[in-house]
Amino acid sequence: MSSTLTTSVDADPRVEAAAIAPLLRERAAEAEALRTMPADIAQKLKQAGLFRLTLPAVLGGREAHPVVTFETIEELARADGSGAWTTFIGNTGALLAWLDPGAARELLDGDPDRAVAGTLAPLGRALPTDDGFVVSGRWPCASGVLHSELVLGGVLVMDGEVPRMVGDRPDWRFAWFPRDAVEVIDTWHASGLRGTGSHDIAVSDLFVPERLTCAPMFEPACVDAPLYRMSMYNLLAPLVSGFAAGAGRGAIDRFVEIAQTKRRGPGLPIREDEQCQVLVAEADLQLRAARALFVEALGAAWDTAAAGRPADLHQRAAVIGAEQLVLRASVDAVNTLLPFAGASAVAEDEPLQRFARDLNAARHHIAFSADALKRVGRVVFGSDANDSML
Amino acid sequence: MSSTLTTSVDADPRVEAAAIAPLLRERAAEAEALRTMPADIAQKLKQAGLFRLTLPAVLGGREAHPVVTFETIEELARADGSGAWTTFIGNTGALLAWLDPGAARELLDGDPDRAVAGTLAPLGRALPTDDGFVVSGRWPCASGVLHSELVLGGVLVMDGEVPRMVGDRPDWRFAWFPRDAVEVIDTWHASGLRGTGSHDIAVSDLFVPERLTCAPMFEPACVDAPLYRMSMYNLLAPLVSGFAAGAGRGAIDRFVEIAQTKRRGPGLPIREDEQCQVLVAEADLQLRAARALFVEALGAAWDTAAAGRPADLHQRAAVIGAEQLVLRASVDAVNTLLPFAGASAVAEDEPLQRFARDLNAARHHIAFSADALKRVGRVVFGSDANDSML
Amino acid sequence: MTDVIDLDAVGVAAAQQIGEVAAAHAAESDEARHLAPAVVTAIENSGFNALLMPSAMGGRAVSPRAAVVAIEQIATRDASAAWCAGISMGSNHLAGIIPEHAARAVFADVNRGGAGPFNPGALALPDDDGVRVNGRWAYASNCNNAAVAACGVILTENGQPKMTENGVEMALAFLTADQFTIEPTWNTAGLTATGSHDIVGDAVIAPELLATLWADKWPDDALFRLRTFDVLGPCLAAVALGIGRAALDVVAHKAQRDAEGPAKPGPKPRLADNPWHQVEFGRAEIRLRSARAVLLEATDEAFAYAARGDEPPRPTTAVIGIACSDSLAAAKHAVETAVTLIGTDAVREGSPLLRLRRDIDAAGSHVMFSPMIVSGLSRELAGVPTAAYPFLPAP
Amino acid sequence: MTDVIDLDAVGVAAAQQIGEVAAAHAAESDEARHLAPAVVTAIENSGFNALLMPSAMGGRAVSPRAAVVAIEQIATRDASAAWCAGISMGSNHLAGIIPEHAARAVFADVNRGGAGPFNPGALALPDDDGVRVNGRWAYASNCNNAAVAACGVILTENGQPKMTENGVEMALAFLTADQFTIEPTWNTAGLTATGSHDIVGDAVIAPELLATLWADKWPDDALFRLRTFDVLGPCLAAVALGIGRAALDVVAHKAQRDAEGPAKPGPKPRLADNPWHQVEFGRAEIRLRSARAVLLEATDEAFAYAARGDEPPRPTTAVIGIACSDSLAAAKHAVETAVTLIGTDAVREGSPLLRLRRDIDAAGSHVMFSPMIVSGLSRELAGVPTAAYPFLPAP
Repeated sequence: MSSTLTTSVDADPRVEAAAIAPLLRERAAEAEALRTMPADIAQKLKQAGLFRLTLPAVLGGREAHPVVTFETIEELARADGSGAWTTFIGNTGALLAWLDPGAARELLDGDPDRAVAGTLAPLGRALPTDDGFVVSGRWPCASGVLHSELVLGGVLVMDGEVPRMVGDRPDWRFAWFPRDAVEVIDTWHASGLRGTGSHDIAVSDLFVPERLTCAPMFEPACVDAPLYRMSMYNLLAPLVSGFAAGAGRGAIDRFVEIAQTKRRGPGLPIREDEQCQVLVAEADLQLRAARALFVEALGAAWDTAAAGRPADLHQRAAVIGAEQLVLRASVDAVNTLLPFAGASAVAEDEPLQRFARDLNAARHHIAFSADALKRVGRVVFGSDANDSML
Repeated sequence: MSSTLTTSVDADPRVEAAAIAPLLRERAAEAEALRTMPADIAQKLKQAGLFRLTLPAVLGGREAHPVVTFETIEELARADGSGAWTTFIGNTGALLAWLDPGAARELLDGDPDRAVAGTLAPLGRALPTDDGFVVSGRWPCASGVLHSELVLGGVLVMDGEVPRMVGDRPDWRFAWFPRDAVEVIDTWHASGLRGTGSHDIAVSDLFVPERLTCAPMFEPACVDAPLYRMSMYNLLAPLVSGFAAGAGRGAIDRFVEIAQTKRRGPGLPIREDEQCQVLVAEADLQLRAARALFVEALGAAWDTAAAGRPADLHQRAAVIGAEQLVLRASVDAVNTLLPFAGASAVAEDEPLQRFARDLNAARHHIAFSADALKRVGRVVFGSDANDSML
Repeated sequence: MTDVIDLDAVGVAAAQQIGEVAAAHAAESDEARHLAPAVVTAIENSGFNALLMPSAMGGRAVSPRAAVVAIEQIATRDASAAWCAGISMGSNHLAGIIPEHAARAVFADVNRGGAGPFNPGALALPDDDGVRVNGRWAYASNCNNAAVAACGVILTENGQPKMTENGVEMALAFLTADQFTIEPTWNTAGLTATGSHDIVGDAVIAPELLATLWADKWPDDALFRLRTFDVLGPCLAAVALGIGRAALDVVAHKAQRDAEGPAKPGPKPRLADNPWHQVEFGRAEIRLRSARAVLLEATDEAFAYAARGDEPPRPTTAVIGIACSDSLAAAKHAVETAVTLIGTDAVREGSPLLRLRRDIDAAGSHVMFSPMIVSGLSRELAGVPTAAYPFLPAP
Repeated sequence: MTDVIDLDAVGVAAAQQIGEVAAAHAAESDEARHLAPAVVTAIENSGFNALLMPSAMGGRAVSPRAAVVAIEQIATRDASAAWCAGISMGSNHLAGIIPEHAARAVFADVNRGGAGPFNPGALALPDDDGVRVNGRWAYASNCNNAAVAACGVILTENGQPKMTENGVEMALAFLTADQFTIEPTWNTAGLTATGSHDIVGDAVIAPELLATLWADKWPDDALFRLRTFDVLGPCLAAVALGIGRAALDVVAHKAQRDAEGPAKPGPKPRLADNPWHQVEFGRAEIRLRSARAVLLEATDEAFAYAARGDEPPRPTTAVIGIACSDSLAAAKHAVETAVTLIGTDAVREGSPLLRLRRDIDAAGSHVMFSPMIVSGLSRELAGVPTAAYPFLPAP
């Protein structure tokens, strides 16, 4: 991947990620003990500009080519899943492109490096009032909220006791909150992605002006740039997939390392076992293939956006489908290889074990589900119905 | 894929393949009844120069970029597996690059469009004599031999009753025969690839001058060009994989066609069935991903060759591994989808059924085997032993 | 003659004998595209056709396990013969869903076989003399040897198809051999000799010769407290299990033969020297054996309920249904694994594996094995009652 | 007390009771990293520890099926308790491989449990007073509650490891609780309360307290004509099966609860409204049930040979071994499927599925479930006799 893909004048973020990665690896156990990213690491990521990969350039963001974003998160995830996950979530600032730039600048308050946290699922209620909404709600899984400086939450705009409708869909939008308006409830005790600080967050009767809300699933962005002409799910795909591809690669690399010396029972060392050779080849190839497709599909979607054309349904489906493949390949790789590593790999602090926990936890993120494949399948079958979840 | 990849001044062979493909599709049943490619179609392929895709330019060949070769065979295979297979075998003339060009010209006798047939496995015996060998042997699966104009067979050079050794390996080489020196035994009655005319061939006490033998697994090519700096298995990979990728794509396309109207039992039409949607998405994505990796790996191996560097073991392994993935993805796709097509798909003449038969038959070609994955796995585990089968 | 099936072992011996005859006449059967007379006679003489019939009619009303084991055994030698035996036993079982006197009339000789083309091929129209059915039924396996055919029809109201919330209402009409003719349409590559042709008929039948799959059954035997496809499903799944068994036996025999000789140099070692091939073989074995074990376990469980006077719980039937589908998948996996392990020789015309592969593919196209019915059965198994044709009626 | 296991159903009731106690004390056990005293007492009082012991010693010498069913049942409530019960029953079974008088001395109380850290942790060195073993054994599950530990050792010649063509020659040395001390090294995330710590010991034991897995067994009971891992393997595979069962039950219960309420709008429908999720559930169910069915079938088959006086055929043991490995894989698949179908709630701390997932991963790391032993067992199953430790000795 040539560095000309970086569209900002910044240094290549992949290089910066590579510089920080060893720190994530070394301190993964500490992050797990803290159940969140250590504050000094979050600060380093911020200073390196790694929370504004996808922020619009007009807001001071890097507005990086999506493949660059993908490879940046991937680089971090090869070192540590939780650290990469937290960084990806911190980049949700991409969605500020759906606010009027003036409103977005108000939220950033001169600091484009602010990490964002929040949950998109419409678990909050927004009661319309003059020029805005009164919002209450509680959201789980707000990764990185402890070091975040800006928060968003999915809400349903209410019409009394029932959701207000826009045509035949509910008025589902995202409301942006200043960090200090948000209560954090210490709830994150998970097996995988343990170091992501994905606590619950809540707001109560908070006034949010309408200009600080947006609905990227349904509406075009306010910032007119190729990155934001991609569908919201395609825009976020490189972040999620970068985590998956990197963690999967990290797991395979670690397994290869273990296989150099590890024996099981009285038999051959793992690396000489033919079954292991076949399975490691499959794992390696499947992940490479999924990654190759993802990069290809993302490139095609980007090219369409860069040419100023509206996102194409087949291209959107290809990105989402490839995202699924990347995660499956990574999860399958670690789940297939782990049993060959034997009892020593059960230790909590073994990186292979940690990758396994992180990947299996991530699998349940909304982005990865058979529902996504159904949507892709409908497109393969020739459906041309616009699908806001693609 | 841009047409600049075509390194000869010929028209793009993919375009020519697309022009011939409908004919292959329409006459697939006829080819199966004949158990070989109809002679007039073989003649059309010859006239279109589709038997000299991989022949060295110095011998009048197209010496096409391997991705172009891949996509050409793929285009044919989307229409008909047997036709594409026969065309790929006809291109074994690539191995003439391992003969002295003078000797190769002698065999071609002014006609670079000659289709080649033959079997590489060392099933013949070559007794050394002055300036050459006396060869006898019988080989199965000589696809396309009936319209071929040049034949090769794998032989072991004998030292009395035991194979002659070169260092610690037997002297396995390929001997080239004029077509009229070869006896064809009508043995091809197969379920899949039925239309490939893969009869047995035999020669008896035939003198073959040493200059008309070669050992591409072990020796560098005589023609110094990028294509022939790739390993023999990498050089042949685009031909085999083009068949697999095209037949798999043809099967998915045909299934999507069937799904538009077909119902099973009292339930929904297939295209509305959620299980089918998930499975068709998986099939489609897995094949796309495998294909993307194959093209990527082939490109990397080509770039090394084009830069004049010797083939890299990791790159060679990646091409062979990706080749495996392509076939598996195609076989899995057709085997997964076929049961949804119901009883009507059992008919011999249903294209989905034919793709299934062809792909499942091809799976047993030597190129596709778990042994290949073991070799790839050893490289993943860090082995740097040169492996002549990669 | 009626004793041969008292014990599994003896039933297996009878099945082996049928398998011998079928294998010896396979070419003749394939050529005719239906079973050779000698094979039909062997099946009829074995008493198998009466195995699942009401004891009050002279049937044996045994547990479906005995039928599964016998059919599977035949299928290891000749899948077409096994398929016809399974269709015969299963359709003869339907004697239980029509009134006793009607059953006695239609199924006069319990040693004759039957056919059961269930896909609706006609409307059932009331007529002065009974019910008129005039239509064509596809895939009427074993029609050449059938005394009776249970033909799918659509019930009517005022001449129009009768609708329920699950679609049109279907039933079975029992036609005797004199009431239909055979149109030789069966030309597939697999299960060549099952004679699964179209049949056509135009007959007026007595109203009691029309019944639904879910009709109450009159016989006293435990067997008739099972749901219909608790019986019919395993009878056809058994064919798949036998095909899979035969395929893996080809591999094992070759492995044993090769192991007696020297190691093979070169890129294709013997199974005995190839750990990955061993793993593939072992996985295929355990998959096939597992599918068989759970099918038999669930069938036995259902029969145990029936034996103590109860209809089996719906989830048990759901397991049977999914296990049928899984048996097919496991057998397909066994065949494909065998083909992979044997290599090019396996796909040559005349190879036993090639025949097994064609047979399993043809069997898999039967609607009962459609992966599309698995979702409904699974929903039931999760504890949410669900209509899942043909295994379960609406709750 | 000794009657409770005469019938599967009663054994299951006893196992349910143990499960209750174990679940109620799970926090205490987890905290201690070994079973709480109440759980140990419940297991000892159930008589399960004597289930697989020689009848001549007051054991019950039942078919392994009874043990599998009981252990599986416990595992649906608490996998650590089930694992300890399995280790106890299995290591007590080893009383059959040392001479009767020695067995009576060491296994004095048949209701006490045992431990069996098989990985060789010491050399067995001849000594004036017997055999000296001085070493450390890892993963000594249930050591906190064990009267006896069967510890892996390496036999010696002239002070050096004795070599055979399959590597060093291994044996088991029986140490009583007073001969070893526990070093609390067990700190994994799953099977937290199994106390699978290191033990260290330096003891001189009588020569007859050293025996190989393949030693002839002295008891008359049919059970002792089985190969050792025909018994021990299924006892541990049962834990996996119970974990898988519990995981799928979580899904079914949620599906049933959800089905009583309204449909859920949005992208995450209820299982009852989601055909793909139904299929995933059904596949996981059939896979788990199949693995269990074939494990029990093969175990029963082996026991049937033993009951008529024969050692089971080697291929039967090969099936048991592969079925153990497949049970683990099927259970893992069940857990992962359950987690997928339940969604984010499943991976929160405190979720039962999270515990089940940690337990299945820890169980899977046991060498008996290593996928690496499948190739040898498969080779045997193909009819080529093969040493496949720990299931089969060299032919």
